Amino acid sequence: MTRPGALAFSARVLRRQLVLAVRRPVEIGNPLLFFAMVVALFPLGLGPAPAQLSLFAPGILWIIALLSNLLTSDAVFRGDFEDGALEQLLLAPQPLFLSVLAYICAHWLVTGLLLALVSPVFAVMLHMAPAGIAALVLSLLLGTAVLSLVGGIGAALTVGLRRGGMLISLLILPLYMPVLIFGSAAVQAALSGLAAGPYLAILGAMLCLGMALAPLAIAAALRISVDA
Amino acid sequence: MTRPGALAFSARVLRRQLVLAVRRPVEIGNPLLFFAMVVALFPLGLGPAPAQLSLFAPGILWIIALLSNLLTSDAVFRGDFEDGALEQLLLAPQPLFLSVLAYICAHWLVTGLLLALVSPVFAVMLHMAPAGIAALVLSLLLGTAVLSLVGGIGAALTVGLRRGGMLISLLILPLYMPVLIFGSAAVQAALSGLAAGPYLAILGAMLCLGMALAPLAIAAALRISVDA
Amino acid sequence: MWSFFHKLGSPPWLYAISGSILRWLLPATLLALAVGLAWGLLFTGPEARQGNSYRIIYIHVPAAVVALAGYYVMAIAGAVNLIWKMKMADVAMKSAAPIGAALTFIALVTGAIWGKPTWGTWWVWDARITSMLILLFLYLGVLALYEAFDNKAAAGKACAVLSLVGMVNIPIIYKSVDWWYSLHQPASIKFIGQSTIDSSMLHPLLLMIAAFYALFTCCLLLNMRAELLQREARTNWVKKLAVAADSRG
Amino acid sequence: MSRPGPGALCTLGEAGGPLLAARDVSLERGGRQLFTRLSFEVHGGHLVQIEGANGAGKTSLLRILAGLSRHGFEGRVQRGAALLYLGHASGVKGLLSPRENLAWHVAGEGSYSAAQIEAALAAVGLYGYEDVPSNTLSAGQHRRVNLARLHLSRSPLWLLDEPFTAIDRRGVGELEELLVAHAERGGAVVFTSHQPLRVNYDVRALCLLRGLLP
Amino acid sequence: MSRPGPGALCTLGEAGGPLLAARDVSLERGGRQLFTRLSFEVHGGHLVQIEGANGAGKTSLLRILAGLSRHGFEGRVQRGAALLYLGHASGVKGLLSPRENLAWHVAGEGSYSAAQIEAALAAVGLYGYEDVPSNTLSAGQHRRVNLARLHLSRSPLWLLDEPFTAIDRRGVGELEELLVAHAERGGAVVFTSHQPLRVNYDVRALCLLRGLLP
Amino acid sequence: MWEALSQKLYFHSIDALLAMDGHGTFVWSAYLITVVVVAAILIAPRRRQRRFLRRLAGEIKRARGDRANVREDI
Ligand code: HEM
Ligand SMILES: Nc1ncnc2c1ncn2[C@@H]1O[C@H](COP(=O)(O)OP(=O)(O)OP(=O)(O)O)[C@@H](O)[C@H]1O
Ligand SMILES: Nc1ncnc2c1ncn2[C@@H]1O[C@H](COP(=O)(O)OP(=O)(O)OP(=O)(O)O)[C@@H](O)[C@H]1O
Ligand SMILES: [Mg+2]
Ligand SMILES: [Mg+2]
Repeated sequence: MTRPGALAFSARVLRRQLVLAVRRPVEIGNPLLFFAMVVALFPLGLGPAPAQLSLFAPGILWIIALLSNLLTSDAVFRGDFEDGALEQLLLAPQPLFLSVLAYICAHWLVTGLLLALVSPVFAVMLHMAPAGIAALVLSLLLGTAVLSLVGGIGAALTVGLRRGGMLISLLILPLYMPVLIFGSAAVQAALSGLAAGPYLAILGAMLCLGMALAPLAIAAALRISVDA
Repeated sequence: MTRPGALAFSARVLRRQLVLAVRRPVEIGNPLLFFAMVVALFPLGLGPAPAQLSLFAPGILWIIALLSNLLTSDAVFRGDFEDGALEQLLLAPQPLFLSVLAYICAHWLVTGLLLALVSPVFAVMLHMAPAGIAALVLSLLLGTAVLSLVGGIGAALTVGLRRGGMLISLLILPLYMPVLIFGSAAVQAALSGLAAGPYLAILGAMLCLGMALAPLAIAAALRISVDA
Repeated sequence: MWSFFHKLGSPPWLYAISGSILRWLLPATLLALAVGLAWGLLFTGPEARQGNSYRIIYIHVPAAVVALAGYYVMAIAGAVNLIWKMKMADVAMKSAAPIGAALTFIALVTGAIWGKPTWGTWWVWDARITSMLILLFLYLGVLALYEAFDNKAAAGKACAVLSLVGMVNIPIIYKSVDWWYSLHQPASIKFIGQSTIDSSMLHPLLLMIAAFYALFTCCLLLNMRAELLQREARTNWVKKLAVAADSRG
Repeated sequence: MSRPGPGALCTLGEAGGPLLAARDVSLERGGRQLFTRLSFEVHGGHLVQIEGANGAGKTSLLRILAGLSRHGFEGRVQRGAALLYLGHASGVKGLLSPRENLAWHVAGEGSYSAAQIEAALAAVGLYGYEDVPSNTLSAGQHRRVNLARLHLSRSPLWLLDEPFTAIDRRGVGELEELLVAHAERGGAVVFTSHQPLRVNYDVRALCLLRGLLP
Repeated sequence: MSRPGPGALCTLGEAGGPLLAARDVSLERGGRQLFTRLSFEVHGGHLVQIEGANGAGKTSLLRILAGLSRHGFEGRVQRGAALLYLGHASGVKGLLSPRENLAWHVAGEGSYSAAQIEAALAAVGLYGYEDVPSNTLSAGQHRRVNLARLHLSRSPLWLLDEPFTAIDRRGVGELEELLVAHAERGGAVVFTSHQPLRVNYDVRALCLLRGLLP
Repeated sequence: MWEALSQKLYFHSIDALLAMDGHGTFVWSAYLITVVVVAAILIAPRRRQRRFLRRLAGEIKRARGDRANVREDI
């Protein structure tokens, strides 16, 4: 009997992470509810004039998506670190950066993907013009994947720290900013009748770069964290 | 030799929590840096024009203070739950609601208080008019204390759940909303030349109510969480 | 060549050589700073539009330039640490971070102070200013991450990974912020154009930039020396040094 | 092992009454009846070892006795004295030193001098480790920080869940002596352990039979 | 205990070479020299017990041998075969059932049938608990989910950190037999424990002397 | 030489230098903050080094002293 190949192993990791997520539906619902609630906070805090809100809707939606990604990133590896599963992953013969990619992928599936899919509802709540909705969904789809990759780096770096708590936000928020800029710019462009394509292309390019580099950084960071 | 009284014991709890916070200065700096970074996110998402930013400044600052409180609330009891210290606290002969108040107090000192004190800097960065700054600081001082109390209830309820992470936001965000409304209203009032006093008074009343009721709720919630 | 690298890895040698470098570099730096400051403050005329407030340029621009360069120094030291496992690179990286953060802070604060008389506001969300703010966050992130680890060998490696990731991102951040700014074009605030700077103002500015580079080097070496001693506390050469320093008083 | 703490135990209940009494305690968990109508009394001088296979319900019983589980079981538990419970989780903070941890652990019970704290740590073999952060301690040392409480405790009733876990051979011997000494002074200990105690004392066994299926 | 897994061990190194070799391994932690210039080889058929007081450095050594600690020590470690490491933390997910946990734990090593998984769980006494969420298991049962891996493992080299913790008396006996059986099949086990093994086999002891100060 | 230099001086009185045509507060506070921060990053490592060496010397002395005491005891 031979060892499972790297891809088969990653697929198993992915499946396990998804099963774990589905076991606690709260986990899946939470980012969405957070999204919904913060969307509700904005009219409360800023004053509910529809004109202003719709003007800022793309930015607000993107900022919330970013925060909700930030909040969940922290937990990507924490559970596995605490119960020793991470040690086992490091010792497995399969290459670490591939299995790590499966973790990120699972994270994106249960946060970014879902968020992107429900975002039109919230866009409507903030009176965003329908013209921007396609761009919003697409930019969120691409952008949250980049966010998950970058967030994974932060999570891997801080997973060994007791009470790393908010440190992760300090580490990765600066890296999130380009995504925010192009993401909200794409929606703005679509709203003002311009082509969102170039911005989406840039997000796609970031995603490719992230896919190539982030798993390596995450794998290195995990080895360091487990060693510490 | 007699047992230490309830107040002396609470003072010890408070001291210990502060020592723990000071041992990791990162912990104290983090909410502030988070504040600073999210302040920077808004211009990136909404656009850098000073006029628009200053319009939204009170709301934005209050929303960020709220989020930063929300993010740290989760950890108030978690460490103690995981390492068994909470069980010991429950078994201690001193009344639980007093010791619990010390936890909340420590949390407020290292998040809310510091946040309120540095908030003028961020107000200037968002081009808020100087007229609102006093109201901002005062409303944050009062409001974050209420937020810490309410956040403590959520933390106590979810501490027993593995990866309760975002559940807490779900539980307590609705309770945060009145604070947000009155807090940002106080600043808005001061900015438009009206008296901020009534709003601050309402915040103060909320604080009194919270001080009286929240510790009881937290104590009960902790007993339930440890039992489960 | 190889023997040089080998020596670089030897703490006593590095301690000695950095000592002899500092012996002339430190006075030279202080002198250059003094001359540059005097030149800029006393011997140049006011700028046509901004009057005397432009004199802040002699600290603002050097600090900003060196702060940015400092990040690359830090990240490259981190890469060397990760790839060749050189302990000295770790020391260098750890020592560069606080200096870079301090210089970024200077650039931000002097910029903000300069903005008040020139633009009438302490802060604008200009592309360059915003990316400088992000640079400060990157520095603070490295510092905080280092502090958060108990195991300092692991801390060094983790910070190396972080600063490398940051280095890949700095151009992206800069470009994106630039783009964002030109996209919105909120106000007609612009830096004074590079071309308008008069050569009588340019020369002291160049001197100050050189002086800040030297200052960065001095601080880096000083930090590295202190760090080296602490890491080598159990070796004989450090013990001898301690005894000698003690007997000197 | 010398006892750094002072002698007298503080009793709360009426003199002569049991320190702990369980009446008809039954527990069902996950569809399995773990124990049914358990009744017993623990008096001063008793050393009670709860035995049983993995999953028999030892930890569950101990938590009921301590008052940490207050719902989900049947029967009544009466506590006649102040108690000290040490569970699987130790409550030792990684960021605090053993000295600070211990000082904090006993803060609820009374005020102890720095010398007493130090002596208790030395008594569990942590001399020289008083001021390192606790998260750099080994598994056994971590556990010992916790056990140092026993040297200072004035509670007559100790409830200990697997106190010998991770402790080395010599430490186990010392701990056994400590338990016996406590019982001899009129205290009582209820503990779980998979190993029999090797002491000259009448250890009462409380056997929980169910547990792992054969 | 019957072995549900199939027989052959998969060896990676050259036949006849040591499964594990440490050369001049020294470690200093927290200003204390834990061990100095430790050199040893582990061959097939060896059963090596690392002994030492609390804080002697057993866990640290095992993590170095496993390759989890890669910095901060001196010397070299050569691994000649696939290894299985079980540390203090078990990697058992509370939300998954023992069956799912085990299936996932062995996923990196090979593909096992459902019947093999089930047999391994039964072999560690978890029959009837295969499908409950693992966070409702008792301490010993939790640990047993982990030990079930040993029944399926094809790695010749096992590194086990205190495998007997929280296991009841009968379980300890079965586990001891399992270790011996593994050694007899040509595998090797390096483990830490505070109790001596009660088996008929030549157990080599590796004593780490420092540790708690006297 | 001094004369040549002083002729090139832009400000001709201390007051003028301090006031800088109304921009004095800004310029001087910027310079002051810079000087403070630069001084801090120059001094901090030296202080750290000096403290560390003193502590180490103390430890060495104590270790020697202890050994001397032991010899006396015997
Ligand atoms: C907080 C506010 C400010 C920050 C963070 C900031 C940051 C920077 C940075 C990063 C540079 C780049 C140096 C390089 O090219 O590598 C720079 C250059 C410069 N800054 Fe600022 N600055 C600020 C405010 C100001 C103000 C208010 C002025 C003047 C009105 C100003 C004038 C200049 C000039 C003249 C240069 C050099 C010429 C150039 O490259 O364009 N800055 N600043
Ligand atoms: N991160 C760390 N930093 C500094 N010292 C450490 C660290 N981790 C462990 N130590 C020290 O190393 C020593 C050995 O620890 P280790 O966990 O290897 O001991 P052990 O032999 O496994 O003990 P036990 O029987 O208690 O499990 C201890 O004295 C401990 O204080
Ligand atoms: N939260 C829970 N929900 C359902 N069943 C539970 C729960 N907690 C424990 N159990 C079950 O109760 C039984 C007893 O658990 P307990 O922890 O008391 O055992 P124990 O005797 O301490 O075993 P060990 O020797 O392994 O520590 C176990 O079979 C376990 O599966
Ligand atoms: Mg148990
Ligand atoms: Mg150990």
